[in-house]
Amino acid sequence: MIDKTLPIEEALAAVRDGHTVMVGGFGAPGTPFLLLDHLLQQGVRDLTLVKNDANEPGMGISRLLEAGRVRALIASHIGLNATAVTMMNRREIEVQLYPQGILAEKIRAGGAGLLGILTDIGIDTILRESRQLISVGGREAILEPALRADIALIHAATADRAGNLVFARSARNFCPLMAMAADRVIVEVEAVVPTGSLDPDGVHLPGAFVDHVVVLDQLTPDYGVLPQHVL
Amino acid sequence: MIDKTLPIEEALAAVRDGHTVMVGGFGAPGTPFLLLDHLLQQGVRDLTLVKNDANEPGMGISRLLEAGRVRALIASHIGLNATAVTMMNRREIEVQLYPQGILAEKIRAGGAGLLGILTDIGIDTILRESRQLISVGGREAILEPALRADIALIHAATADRAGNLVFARSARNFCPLMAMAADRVIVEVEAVVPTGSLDPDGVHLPGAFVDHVVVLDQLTPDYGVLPQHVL
Amino acid sequence: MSYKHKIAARAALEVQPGQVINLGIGIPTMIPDYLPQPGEVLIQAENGILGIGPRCCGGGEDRNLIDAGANYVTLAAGASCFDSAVSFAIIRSGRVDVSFLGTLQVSANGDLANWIIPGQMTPGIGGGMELAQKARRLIVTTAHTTRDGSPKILPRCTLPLTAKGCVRTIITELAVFDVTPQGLMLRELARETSLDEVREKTGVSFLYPEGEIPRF
Amino acid sequence: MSYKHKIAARAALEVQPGQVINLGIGIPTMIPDYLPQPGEVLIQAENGILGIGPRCCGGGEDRNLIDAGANYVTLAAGASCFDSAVSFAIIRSGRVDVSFLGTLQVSANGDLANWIIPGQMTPGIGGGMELAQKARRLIVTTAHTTRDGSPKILPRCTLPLTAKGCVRTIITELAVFDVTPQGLMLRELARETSLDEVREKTGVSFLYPEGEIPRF
Repeated sequence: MIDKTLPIEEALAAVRDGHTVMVGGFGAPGTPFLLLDHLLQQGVRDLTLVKNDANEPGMGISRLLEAGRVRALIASHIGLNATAVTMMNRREIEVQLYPQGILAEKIRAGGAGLLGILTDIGIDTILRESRQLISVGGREAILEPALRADIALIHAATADRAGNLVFARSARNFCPLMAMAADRVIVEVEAVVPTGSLDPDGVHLPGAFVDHVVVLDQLTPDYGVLPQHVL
Repeated sequence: MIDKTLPIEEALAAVRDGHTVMVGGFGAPGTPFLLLDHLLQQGVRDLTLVKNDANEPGMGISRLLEAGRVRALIASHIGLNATAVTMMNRREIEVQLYPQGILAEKIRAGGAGLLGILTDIGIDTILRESRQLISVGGREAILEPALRADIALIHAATADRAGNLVFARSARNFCPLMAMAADRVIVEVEAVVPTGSLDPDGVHLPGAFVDHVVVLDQLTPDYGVLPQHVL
Repeated sequence: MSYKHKIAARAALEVQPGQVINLGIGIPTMIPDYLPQPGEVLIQAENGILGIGPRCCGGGEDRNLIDAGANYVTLAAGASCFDSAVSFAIIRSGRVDVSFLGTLQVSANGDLANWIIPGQMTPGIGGGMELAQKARRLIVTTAHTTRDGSPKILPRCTLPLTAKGCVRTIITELAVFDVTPQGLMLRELARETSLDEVREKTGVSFLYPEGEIPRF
Repeated sequence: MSYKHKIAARAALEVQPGQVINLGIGIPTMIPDYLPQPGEVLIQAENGILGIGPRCCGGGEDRNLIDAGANYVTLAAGASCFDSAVSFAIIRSGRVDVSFLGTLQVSANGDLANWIIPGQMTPGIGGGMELAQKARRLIVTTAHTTRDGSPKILPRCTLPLTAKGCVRTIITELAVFDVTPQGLMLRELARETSLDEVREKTGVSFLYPEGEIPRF
């Protein structure tokens, strides 16, 4: 039987200096804090990160930012992380910001093997100034190229050994999209179940998109603000 | 509490002559045979249908085709319906055929409020001759405009009264995409359950995309070739 | 009742049973407390929830369940969870009936400017641009003036726009306005104010109904 | 064993454990019967299944469970079901390791023509174009010649292409070829044939290894 489970260090060995890394999560839910902490320890640098937000100072991708490992960040909103905002304003990191759903669609387009999407979001705003404009059936559209990454790091509630994933509540967010859009997908999970025990209709992300499954034996406080959330 | 259930005739009263109607299903699974049969009885005409295939002669949308109610058909493959092929060749219906996954993405783009997608599928084939070509980051791409419809008719296994849907096995196919892409969405379901009894993580299509839920009291033989499949 | 609660309470009356609504940060998050029929409304959060329920009381939080403002929330009966692409598909395809947003400026013709002040830090667009541009009805809930007393309702926005001509209704602690083809139309006045005060604190002239103006 | 089964049996040997494969209609649907380790392979069907299991025996059919060729199928352990957009996302993003397709013509440089004969009925493209263009490895399984005996393997396809330069391996009842930068390379010969017969029935010259040619 297919078994994609792997120790965390072996799974993360695929990440190289200079890689583009997509990181799941909207705020804490869906953020693979332990994968990120181990990645920091591993010492890779010159990363381009793609994440909805920048977590909060001292947490998640902010640790990589603060350690100087990140060259560029592609995100939607980093307002909850004053450290990241300061680094952006000092040009210590290069930041590209997109409307949130357009960022999601750019990633999904990469994951769906498309070259890009056409949207009217922001067409009457300053966004148009930096975008390629296209006429579609007489309407003006912004061309948003698809985004792909070398690596995706995501968090899921449950996996089977074949890599089928189930997410919990609002922890789904960007995770399945990023898994579709990366050459190598590493997922940390809270529980692994035998292959065949997940309802095929209840799988949120087919195992075809998953390369390595890292089974967490405990969660850190980053995963939830309250003591009862720490396993 | 929100209750979107409605008798079949009332739900279908929204369909008008000249409408574009998306119809779920890949082969039999997902095809809303009873909605289609009632639509035929209702007498609407001059329809443009969007469906992966044309069902088989005497079944599903083929009955509408055979009754002369269809002006145009947008599909991926109609090879299992010799009647539809003959009507196409005689130009009794206007047929547009797309690569299957591109048809799915055109519909999904409509459902996601995008204006279109950019793809390299078919770029080296005769498809390019009839398409708008765009350069994306130095690569040539085909522009496929988004598709939307006035009405979507789909089949689901289960709904709650708020319109949240669960599909069964390969009966999911185009159904959720079409529900996203139509102004009015009518779903026939095999079972309705109380609102609050579906697992929020197990809902395949959020109720926001569903307008009317028609609860079937029995299925016809069209739904499955074998006697034991008829409820 | 603070002015924010006053605005939220008035805004809640704009919601019809069966509608899907989205609540921006700030004042909009107070609206659920004032909904006349909360069980009949589906609250969407752009991080992937339709059907947010009552707020968490201490200890009941689910670490996997936050809204787009990063508050712990609960789920209502009929809720569903989904990924960010589906969430914004709901928004951009027009399945959000009412979006409530705060603003920096709003113009008489419905332009909204709420995301960037040139020269100051710009932490990003988030989901606001899509909500502003694509919700079926955009209601701005805002203090009538800025902290220094200058008007937020203007003939033209001077800040970069979030979206053009998107605002349908403006609700402040002093008044309710609708954006109409004829111009800004005063619909209601707060009990504590006068037409003159509203005129003075509004940066643009507006129409108002004949006879007595309804109060809230 | 019919020639079709012979091709399917040989094609099955090209599959590695852990791979995701997609099977076109015709000969490819026979491949699962010959997989050395069927439990180690995930069969994808473009109508929305990953992990098709053994064929249905009579009476066990699920009316909601068909493959892309409209045959009733079962699910293997580890299967998942999804919509058509996700299904083709798997295909177009390169997560199908091997796609097996039949063909009308195939050229020495790997062009595939399998969907349209000008002047004849064209029932549509289906999923074949995306599979041909985007699978990591495309293996053509086909009778070596057409029914009238003319070659299907040609210097250039004369029919409209499905995709250009997409074919990596060609498996017929007579031979296994790889498409290489140097040209078509014979890898194996069927036991019942000779190099001369294959030369005669192939519309283009090909390379072959020195020494004895492996047989299948």
